Amino acid sequence: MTLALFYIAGAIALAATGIALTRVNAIHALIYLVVSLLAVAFIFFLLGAPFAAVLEIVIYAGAIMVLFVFVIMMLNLGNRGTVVEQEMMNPSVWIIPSLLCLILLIELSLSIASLKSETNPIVVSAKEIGISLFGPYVLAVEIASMLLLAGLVAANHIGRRLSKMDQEKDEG
Amino acid sequence: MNPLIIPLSHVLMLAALLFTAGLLGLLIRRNVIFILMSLEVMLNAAALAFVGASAHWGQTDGQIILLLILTIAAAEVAVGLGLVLQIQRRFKTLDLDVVSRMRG
Amino acid sequence: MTGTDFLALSPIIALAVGASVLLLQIAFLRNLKLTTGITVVTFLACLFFLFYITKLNHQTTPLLLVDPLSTFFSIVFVLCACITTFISYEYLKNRPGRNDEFFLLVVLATMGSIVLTYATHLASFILGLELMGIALYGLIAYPHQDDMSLEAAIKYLVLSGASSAALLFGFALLYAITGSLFFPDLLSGLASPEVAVGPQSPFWARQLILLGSALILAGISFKLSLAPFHMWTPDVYEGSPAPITGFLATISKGAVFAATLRLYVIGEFHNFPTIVTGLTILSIISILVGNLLALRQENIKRLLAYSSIAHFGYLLIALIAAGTLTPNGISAIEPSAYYLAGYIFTTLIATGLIAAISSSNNEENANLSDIAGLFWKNPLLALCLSVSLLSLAGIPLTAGFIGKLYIFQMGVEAGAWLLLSILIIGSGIGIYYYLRLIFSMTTDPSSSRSTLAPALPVTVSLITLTILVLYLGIYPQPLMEYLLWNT
Amino acid sequence: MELLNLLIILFIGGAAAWVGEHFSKGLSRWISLLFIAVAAVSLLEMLSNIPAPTFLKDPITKDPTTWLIHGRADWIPRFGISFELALDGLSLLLVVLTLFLGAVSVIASWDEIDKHQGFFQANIMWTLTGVIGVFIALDLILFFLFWEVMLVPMYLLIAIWGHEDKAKAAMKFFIFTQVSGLLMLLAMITLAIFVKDANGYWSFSYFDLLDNNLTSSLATFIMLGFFIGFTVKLPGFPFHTWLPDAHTQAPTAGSVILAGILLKTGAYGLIRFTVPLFPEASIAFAPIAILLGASGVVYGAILAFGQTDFKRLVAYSSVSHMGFVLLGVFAWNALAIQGAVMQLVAHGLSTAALFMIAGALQHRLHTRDLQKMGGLWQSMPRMGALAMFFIAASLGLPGMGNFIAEFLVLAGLFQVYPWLAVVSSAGLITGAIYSLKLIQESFQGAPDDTLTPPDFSALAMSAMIAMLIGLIVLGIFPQLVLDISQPVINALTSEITL
Repeated sequence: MTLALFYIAGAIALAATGIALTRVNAIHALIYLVVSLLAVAFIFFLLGAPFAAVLEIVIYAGAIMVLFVFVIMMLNLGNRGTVVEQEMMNPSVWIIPSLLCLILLIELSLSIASLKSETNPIVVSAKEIGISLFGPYVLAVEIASMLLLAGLVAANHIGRRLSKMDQEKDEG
Repeated sequence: MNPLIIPLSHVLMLAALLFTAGLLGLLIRRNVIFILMSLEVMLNAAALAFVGASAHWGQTDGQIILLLILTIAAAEVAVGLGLVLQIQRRFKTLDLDVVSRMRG
Repeated sequence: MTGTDFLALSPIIALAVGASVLLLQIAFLRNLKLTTGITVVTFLACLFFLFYITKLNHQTTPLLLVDPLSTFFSIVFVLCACITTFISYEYLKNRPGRNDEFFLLVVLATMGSIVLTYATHLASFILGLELMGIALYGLIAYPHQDDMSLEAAIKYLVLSGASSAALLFGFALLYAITGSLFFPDLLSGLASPEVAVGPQSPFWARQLILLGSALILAGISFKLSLAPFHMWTPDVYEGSPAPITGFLATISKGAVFAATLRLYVIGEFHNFPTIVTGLTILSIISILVGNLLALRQENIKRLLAYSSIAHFGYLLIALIAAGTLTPNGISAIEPSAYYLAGYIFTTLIATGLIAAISSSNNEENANLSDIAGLFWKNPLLALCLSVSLLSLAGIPLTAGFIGKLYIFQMGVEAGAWLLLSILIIGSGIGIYYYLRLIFSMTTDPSSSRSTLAPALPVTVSLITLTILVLYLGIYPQPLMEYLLWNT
Repeated sequence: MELLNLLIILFIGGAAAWVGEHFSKGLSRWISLLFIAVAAVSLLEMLSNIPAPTFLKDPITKDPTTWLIHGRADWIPRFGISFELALDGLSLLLVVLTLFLGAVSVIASWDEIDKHQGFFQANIMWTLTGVIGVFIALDLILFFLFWEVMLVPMYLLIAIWGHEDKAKAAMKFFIFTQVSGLLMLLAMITLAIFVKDANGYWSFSYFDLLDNNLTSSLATFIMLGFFIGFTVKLPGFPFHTWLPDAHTQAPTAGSVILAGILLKTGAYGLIRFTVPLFPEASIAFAPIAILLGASGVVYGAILAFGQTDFKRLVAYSSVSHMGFVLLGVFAWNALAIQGAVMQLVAHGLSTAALFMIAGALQHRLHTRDLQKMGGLWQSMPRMGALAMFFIAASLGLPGMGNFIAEFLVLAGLFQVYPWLAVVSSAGLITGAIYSLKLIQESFQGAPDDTLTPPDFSALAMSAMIAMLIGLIVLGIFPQLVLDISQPVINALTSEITL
């Protein structure tokens, strides 16, 4: 039963990702991507990692994707750029990268298939994660905070509109 | 529900498929937003592999790496989307080939 | 957390405190001079703690190992960051817009480099890498009214992000096999794949380990811009603000290499012939591609970008040779650490000078024609740049020569004749473009550009670096002993 | 370590000359001369402390205490690299030649160099420092250091003050020497590592490395590294292609230093390092080396004949003359090596003088093309007479140093390879032809009234006369030079027999 659910979720994740990355319209793509992320979150749940599943939904599907939506809305892209993107679907563009990726994929699958599949019936609870997060990984949390600070400062600076003066100089 | 009837190799296989899908998107797409999405897919695939392996070993480490990947992804996307905004303002397009002017 | 833990972490804490102070200061009072001052004090405090703990060898949680070698690297990085600050101040002071956050990002990026240097665990490795990376995206795109800097930033972000993803996926595969993210434990699983992997097909199981390592290697090669993963380097160097080009070429690459060195030695990756072959190919292609493409460049930043590709190709020779020399590859540490330190100081002179030139010309880039006549206009700076270029070319009396001596010694002891012959060919080509730069400095200037007269701190920094490069070249014994006894 | 003073004096002299430019325009030239004189005095003072009989006693090559002067200090103990300087008769001759030609080159640049005089003099002094370092360094890495470091000021001399095609010529010079130098470095390190494995400790000292028991195939490879490094600098056929360009484009002082001393470092390296370090491999290789030397002699002479550029002609004649050195070294008997050493000194003097004349002509006529010259004797009798003399010396007229040198080499070679000696003497005949062509087309012939350049100045005359006297002394009393180098050559040939 669980295995069947896993396959269904995996198929959904794959299909949604595939559709998302071949869309022309960014918003459509994002919605498929959210579906894919939800499917992955479900897989996390099946794998006995409920905390990871929740994080995946809240942060990934929630916060990060919403950030994308926000920016796409701000840009108000509409259907501009569609023509250019259509050219990207031309086989001459994707055939070589696809072949390369296919080779990588075959290598990966053949090697992964060799893994011994031991089972280990432990569900890792949020409490355990919390303990190790503030045990051996306490420094990781601290460094992550600095990383977010860097992201914040960088994004704040880059995203800022240019001051009037700069813009005038630019246009003039 | 017994969580670990799912073989590790299958989880890794799914992760590998997602990873290659993301890589393919990164290589083919020229729109910066889609490139960022492909990046997210790749990072997410790595996260899936970590969580799968973590479940296999019954450890917390893999899930903590997931947490870190989320943090990294968030920060990267924030900066990346900031760049997207500026690029759209300056170049009036999101096509990376148009943005690329330096050569040689 | 014990007292020793805090002592070991004191340099990082100093930077964190500095970053917080900067954040508060920027919020309440925008003043570039004050910001620069706080940044410099932060770096000096960090340096003080680093010098205080040079003898310390302490594992602080599984994440960070503070040992003399990494402390040495950190000292080099922080010193360079401090000099970058002086150069950046010159660069920023006449630029419009808000320039204060720049230094906050520099402090954070430096912190990333130190974390990376001390990392013994995937978590700290990837966090250090990304902390540095994200701060650098911000720094590269800092003058975001500039098209080239935006282009450079998005290229860097996409490729760096992709390489991080590849790195993580590779580690995930290794984790699936060995169940550990702690570098010293990677070893146990990797050395004998049969322990953890199922019996069905040992060949493919070994392939999986190799594939994971290859993904890690590819990710690292991107960050080190080894050919054929180098495409981004010249564009990003060219598009970045000049002081950040210096940061990218020195601290950022140096920290990634320092971390890789530790991963390679502790993880005993040299036990896999396939990986060593991969490194050999990367090294050969990097040396040839870097040197050949550098020949055509008129833009000094691009030229340095290609030259750095070649230099990291040279550095790999030490890693490749070390595996055959010692069972644990430990002999890679001394030569590559020396080479790296010399390379970092040397490159910072060149990039620092470009920054000074572009600040005085108010242009992002410096071409060969911009340094024409430097020998007669400002002999002191011309001498600094000449020393730097000669060191890059590996002429004696400079740090570059001792580095090359080390690489030769390693190569000969390991019998890597192919690599050594490529190294000689590469150096021969390299001489051509380094001499071309020196020659441009001696020609008579075609245009009457404003004379180059950087502020005192910049001049003093460049001279200090030059003295360091000469010192490392003339009296290398103390550092050699430090590296030898502490590894 | 008193030898170090020599290097320090010259190095500081260079820096002082550069700074001196800021005080007074012509000052740096005087500073250079002064510091060369000080170096010469300090060398004399060192020599005067050595008891006279030591000069006549054969030293033992492997025992540094039997050398004239020897000093050693640790430098990089990690790799057994030391700061080891030593002097024997051979080095002494070459050091004296270097100081003398150094002074000549300063005089040669007296009127020619207007631009950035101070830096020019600094580069001359630093080149001299490097060359002297090469002649006295007995630690291989230290030797390599001087070997490479002297390239940089020499490169600048050509690149900044050279003629039309200076950038390319300077680059070619540097790349040729640098790449072959790296091969040599590789050979040095390989040798040191093998000796380390045998002895158990690192050392790059000449005296330690002499006792290597390398297998023959390995020794051949290492020897080739050294051989190529030195032959490029010599330059021996077929590695000579950098030389005509570098000589032609260099300013006069640069050509004087290049031809007069820099080429000699290659010959010195062959005598000092290649053969003594790898005697067996050298025996096996000697036929090829001698063949290369003979080809150089003939080929250089033929090419020289075809030139219309004064400097280029002299440059190719250098290829021919240095071929004799290669012959002398690899014939490896006392007669031939003596000839080679003699050739170093005599060729240094005669070629330096010819380049000075070429430079003076170019400065006055703004051309080096022989076809545009002719009849210059009329307006410049002094220069003409000198040119006649030095060209005669260079073609090997009996009574002058070059004759003695080439005669000794051929006599020595005849004992080993009689037929090659015969072929090489063909070089002497072609030498006579191109030399006559040179003097005929430049100074003889119908005078051109439009050309009335001034003759040599008194200062230049004094330098020329000094070289003239030197060559005559070498020709008539060769024993003066032979006596200084004889003990060293005796020691080398008795300890190492091919």
